[in-house]
Amino acid sequence: MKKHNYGTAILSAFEYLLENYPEVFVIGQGLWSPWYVGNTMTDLDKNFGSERIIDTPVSESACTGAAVGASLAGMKPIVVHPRMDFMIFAMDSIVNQAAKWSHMLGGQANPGLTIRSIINRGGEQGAQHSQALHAWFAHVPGLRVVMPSTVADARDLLIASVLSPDPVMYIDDRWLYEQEAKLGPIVELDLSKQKPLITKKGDDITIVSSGHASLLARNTAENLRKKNISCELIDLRILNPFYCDDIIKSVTKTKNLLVVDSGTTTGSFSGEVISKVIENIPIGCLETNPRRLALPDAPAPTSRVLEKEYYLKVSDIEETVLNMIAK
Amino acid sequence: MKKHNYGTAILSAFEYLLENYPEVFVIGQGLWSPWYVGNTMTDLDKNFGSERIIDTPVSESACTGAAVGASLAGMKPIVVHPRMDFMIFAMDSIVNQAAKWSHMLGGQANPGLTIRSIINRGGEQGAQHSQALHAWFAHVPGLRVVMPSTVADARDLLIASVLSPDPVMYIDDRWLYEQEAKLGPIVELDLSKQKPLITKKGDDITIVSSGHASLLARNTAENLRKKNISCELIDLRILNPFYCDDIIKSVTKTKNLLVVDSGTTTGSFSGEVISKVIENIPIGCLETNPRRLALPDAPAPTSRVLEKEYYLKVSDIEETVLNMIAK
Amino acid sequence: MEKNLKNLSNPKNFNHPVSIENIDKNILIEMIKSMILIRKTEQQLAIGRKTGLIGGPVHLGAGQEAIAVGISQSLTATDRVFGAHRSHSHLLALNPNFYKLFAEVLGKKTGFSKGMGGSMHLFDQQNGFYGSVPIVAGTVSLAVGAAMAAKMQNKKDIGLAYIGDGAVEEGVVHESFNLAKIQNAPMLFVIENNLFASHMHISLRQTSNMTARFAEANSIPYEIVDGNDVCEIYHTAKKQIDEMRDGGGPRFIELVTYRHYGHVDWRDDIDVGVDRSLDDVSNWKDRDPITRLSKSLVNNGIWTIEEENSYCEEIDNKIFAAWDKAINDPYPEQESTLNYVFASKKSKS
Amino acid sequence: MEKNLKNLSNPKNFNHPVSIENIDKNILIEMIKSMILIRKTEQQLAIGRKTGLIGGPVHLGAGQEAIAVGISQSLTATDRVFGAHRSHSHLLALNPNFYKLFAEVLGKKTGFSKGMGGSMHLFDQQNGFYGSVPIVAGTVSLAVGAAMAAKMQNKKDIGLAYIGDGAVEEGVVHESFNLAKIQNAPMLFVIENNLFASHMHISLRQTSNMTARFAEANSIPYEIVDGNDVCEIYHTAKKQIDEMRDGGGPRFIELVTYRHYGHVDWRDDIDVGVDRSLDDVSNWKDRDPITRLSKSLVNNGIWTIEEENSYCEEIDNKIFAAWDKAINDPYPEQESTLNYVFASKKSKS
Ligand SMILES: Cc1ncc(C[n+]2csc(CCOP(=O)(O)OP(=O)(O)O)c2C)c(N)n1
Ligand SMILES: Cc1ncc(C[n+]2csc(CCOP(=O)(O)OP(=O)(O)O)c2C)c(N)n1
Ligand SMILES: [Mg+2]
Ligand SMILES: [Mg+2]
Repeated sequence: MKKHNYGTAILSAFEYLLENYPEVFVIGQGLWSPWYVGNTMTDLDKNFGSERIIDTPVSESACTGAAVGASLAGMKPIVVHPRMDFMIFAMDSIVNQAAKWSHMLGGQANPGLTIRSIINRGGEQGAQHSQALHAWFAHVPGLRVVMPSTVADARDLLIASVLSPDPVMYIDDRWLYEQEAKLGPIVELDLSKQKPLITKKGDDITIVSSGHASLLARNTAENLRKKNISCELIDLRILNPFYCDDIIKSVTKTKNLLVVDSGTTTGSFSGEVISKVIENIPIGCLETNPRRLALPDAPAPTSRVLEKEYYLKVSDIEETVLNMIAK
Repeated sequence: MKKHNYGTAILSAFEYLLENYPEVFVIGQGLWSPWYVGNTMTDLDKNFGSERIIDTPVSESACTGAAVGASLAGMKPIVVHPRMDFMIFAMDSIVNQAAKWSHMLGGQANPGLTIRSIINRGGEQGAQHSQALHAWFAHVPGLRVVMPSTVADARDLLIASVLSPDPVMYIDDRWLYEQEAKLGPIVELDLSKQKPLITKKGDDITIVSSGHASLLARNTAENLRKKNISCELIDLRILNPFYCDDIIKSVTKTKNLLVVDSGTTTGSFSGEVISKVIENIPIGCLETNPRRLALPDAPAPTSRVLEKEYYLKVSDIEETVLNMIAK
Repeated sequence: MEKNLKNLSNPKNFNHPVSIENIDKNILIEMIKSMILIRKTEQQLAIGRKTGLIGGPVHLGAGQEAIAVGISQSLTATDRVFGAHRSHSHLLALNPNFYKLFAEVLGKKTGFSKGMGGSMHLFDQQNGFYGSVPIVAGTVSLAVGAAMAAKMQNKKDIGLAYIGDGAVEEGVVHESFNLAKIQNAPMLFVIENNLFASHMHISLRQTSNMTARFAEANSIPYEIVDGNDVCEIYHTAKKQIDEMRDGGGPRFIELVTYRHYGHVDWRDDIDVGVDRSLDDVSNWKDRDPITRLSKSLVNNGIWTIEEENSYCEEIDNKIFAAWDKAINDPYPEQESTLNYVFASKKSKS
Repeated sequence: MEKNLKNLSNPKNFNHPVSIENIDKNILIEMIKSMILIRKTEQQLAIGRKTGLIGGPVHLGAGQEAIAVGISQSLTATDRVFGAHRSHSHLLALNPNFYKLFAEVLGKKTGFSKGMGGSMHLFDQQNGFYGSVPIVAGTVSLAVGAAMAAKMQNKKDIGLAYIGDGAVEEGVVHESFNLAKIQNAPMLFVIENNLFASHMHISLRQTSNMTARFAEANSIPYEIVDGNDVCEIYHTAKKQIDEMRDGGGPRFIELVTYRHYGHVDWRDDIDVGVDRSLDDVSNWKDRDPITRLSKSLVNNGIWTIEEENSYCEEIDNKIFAAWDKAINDPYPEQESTLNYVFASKKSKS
């Protein structure tokens, strides 16, 4: 068992992949800078060479497309976008190309690249440096969407993503990097078999979440335990394709559902979760209206006083749960 | 009253705007071609000059950005994307710029452009020539998203969009163009006051839909009336910002909800509708599980036999309603 | 740098028989056969589309065959070739299997893309054809990545993208020029400059009709060639590709040409072009790459009109049979729509 | 075309006092005052950031002041100027109100963007500053559109975008060059070539260090100028802008310069640069635009060291007071987050 934080867990996944798979390479902005992506890629360029760790011009679109093309030629590229917001220039390569090539060409062309897209917000950086757009990608058939919330998943799902023959959008959030955990040796997982996980059993309410919202949910559940409320926590992990059966079972049991999401509310993935549950649970089994907590329908403000209110906090979730089910 | 089809209704909106507002201009690919955008822009270049009707290089990104900039300088531009799929190259201008400038700059800069984005599919054109991505834009705070399904809305909401001080994504679907209706004189509407509309009263089930799905829903309701099922139809019209109160009231009354959507299922706007209804209706008031009908989670296939099954038909909706509520 | 194509874009020039000097007789015959085969295949597609048997759009490249044919002579099955919406010739120049193309365009399971792609989405990786798709400029950066991969894999293969003059207006193409050069990737940018993007003449879209100015700006060695002279194309591409295989980095070749059909489907489309006249079309038909090579071959006694006629007849018969077979082939199963979404799904089933 | 900046990018050149010939004395004094004011304002921001009073990132342009100052002399309040992440000087050269800048950077309601933007989102349309935002290259096409609008409105105003050498790598900038030229829009592309995009030297990112090669490719008349010589910038921009107002279409000006601070915040950042040495920084400080103009002014008896010192003291005091005032200003109301999403919402309330 080795002590890791979320950041070093990502780093160790990179190291594992680069050591064991010569067809893995990494391309993106900031890869030769020591500070661009936190501690998640430190010294990779020095250890694996600048031909496999490629820092690039400010050309998100072509660099992403190049990774798609390299994957078609048998490589396993990882494109890094230090902020998801910058990746918006690369949408064609992701949505029109990577996600569709397998289907359009009869399953014969398989762009097995991984796009590591970092949610990087706060610090008064504002609307163009803050977005969490996972809902968009969950709406793109052909793309696997992965959002690790734990230290173990940060490492293991990155490896599984890169080894997957499909295009994967792997989304990490810098607000998760300081979590710590001891990890056992690496086991290669089959990404297509990964599903949402019940990370804590409970009876009173099911809380479904992804990424940083799952960290908030875990902390909330701790607090609520002290108030004798038992939360069942489900960490989505994989948003696309979306496997919902265990969530449905859980809600059928707890009879209460709260979904927490790091995106802005309208059109967020939280709606998908509630909808899919509601379509499938026994009618009349709920005790309360399902609820969701996500960001206001507004771009991220910069001013510290506004920013502080804008993002979700443990206390917001706690309060919502209490309002829903406190007797 | 003048007889129109959906296509000529759009054309008449363009003519009205160009005649009455010197600050209106149109920019996009195909505007000097007689066939690019059906009958919706015929001869505009000849009647209003090629300086106001600007055909462009194949540069979706810069052309959309230019429209944003022109709007900041007091113009009312309409950018035309003959297929929504091509517009994916322009996402930065739409999402990072147009949608956010008002907010980021304290409400002082208002990009009042209209982006006309055409859903243009079928005809074995496949995955890159078929997408209906309205769910993405409904998830972008700061963008108004308009989907006219009727001949009247095609005209009146285009005018309202262009006159709105906000950036508007106006989405029409070529499968709607042949609808006919008689229209009265033009009245300028305030887009910010427009809402989903109950287009047909009914008691047994609420069917919510947008764009082409609303046309299917209207045809379905006709068929079902003959089977003594009374559908209440709600045409969303405006997806962002999303006003749901009338839908909630309707479902509270009919106790059954079906949402029909032209996008692929997972992450589609249908999930948003169900979720928002479920969060807000009296608990236990539903008779059946809400359902949604949308496209399979797959890119659009080309082969005619697959394409035919892929898209929604009236019979699919009819069958679903019957399964839900036939006694 | 001079930034105008001048005579090259004038159809009244360059309509003489082409010079066949320094090309092996067998290669010349291969090339004319390949061009004829492609022309006739597309003529069949035009008919199929006109009669409604083909349900989707076909973007025909008749008049532009010399480009893919001349270049492909120097390609191997492990190169990485990418096309776009007008790519029948790009594929057929690597693999003349028109039966699989017919099947694909008809949406049949036996087609190049198993019936999942139609005319605009073609695949034949075994022969070096990595794929074509209809988003304009959508494959250019992909080809650069495939070229970068070749370098990382220590292979002598090259990446190649066929790029229209319209595609050059997409920003990602400029990013791709820079990326290919800074990476010294073995990437051949092939610009098929047919002077039009759908209805719009290049003079309405760009500030010069010579796209090679962008190669110059990115320090990519380039050549500008009569796109209807298969022999000059052959020589130029061969030299460039040899240099690339030797580690010379990216190259750029601009080929000036014209399409006989309209932008899409079977018509001449004089009706829908802005700045496309019937005169131009007919002058360009005089500059036809097949006729020009044929004349040279006959003049030089390399083959006779009789040989040409008998080859044409042979191809006509084969096309007739292949079309017939394709028409009767099965469509894909309904499950295909879901089964091909993910590779991993497919491998499980 | 020669594609290398040569001496222009070598800090050991061009460090002599600048030539002030043919510039009115008042303009010279305005320009040095403006540069000093900007420099000192940014120094205050550096301190504010270092001490933590500023919560968000600041991208300081110290060393690059001559560019905005030299150009803005020829701008009017109805021109349409767009910036990016490093835009303090772009705004202050049009409106020296550092108090509103401080307030904005501190997130206060009294700031240029009502506290909704911070350092990276600035607005002052009254003085021609249409806006700056931090998506690299995000405003370039917007500026082209504003320029097109000026033409449609029959105004003599121009559009202007400040563009970094890094931003030139974004495809949309190339689309914008073409669009501006084909539309003959009065658009001035101002390339602040400081040789770096964050940690990466231009030689690692592009095939030449001279971005004007893209102006050449798009037939846009261009000039390449020492970016630390405010007088040459003044002359060149004036000439270009006059031509543009006369309907001459787009222009391109590349200014070679260097930033004294690191990419972001207050450090020199020798630690985080790839290819940025302390030596370079110190040589570039010798080529400082303020010192070079100051020396000329003193040498020519246009102003004295004493006058400079007293101006500096005056500005120091004003900055001190403005900072103090801004620090005590109110933050925006909580409702702002929702109220500014739509213009129409705002107008209703
Ligand atoms: C991104 C995108 N924008 C627009 C289109 C519509 N479109 C299809 S082909 C074409 C013209 C392309 O011209 P060119 O690249 O010169 O190729 P050619 O048709 O001449 O072979 C256009 C604009 C598209 N398919 N994709
Ligand atoms: C689309 C996008 N990609 C990447 C970034 C990250 N980024 C911020 S500034 C910068 C460098 C820009 O360099 P340049 O344009 O030369 O401006 P300079 O910082 O030198 O003033 C980068 C890459 C961004 N903000 N936006
Ligand atoms: Mg063309
Ligand atoms: Mg720079």
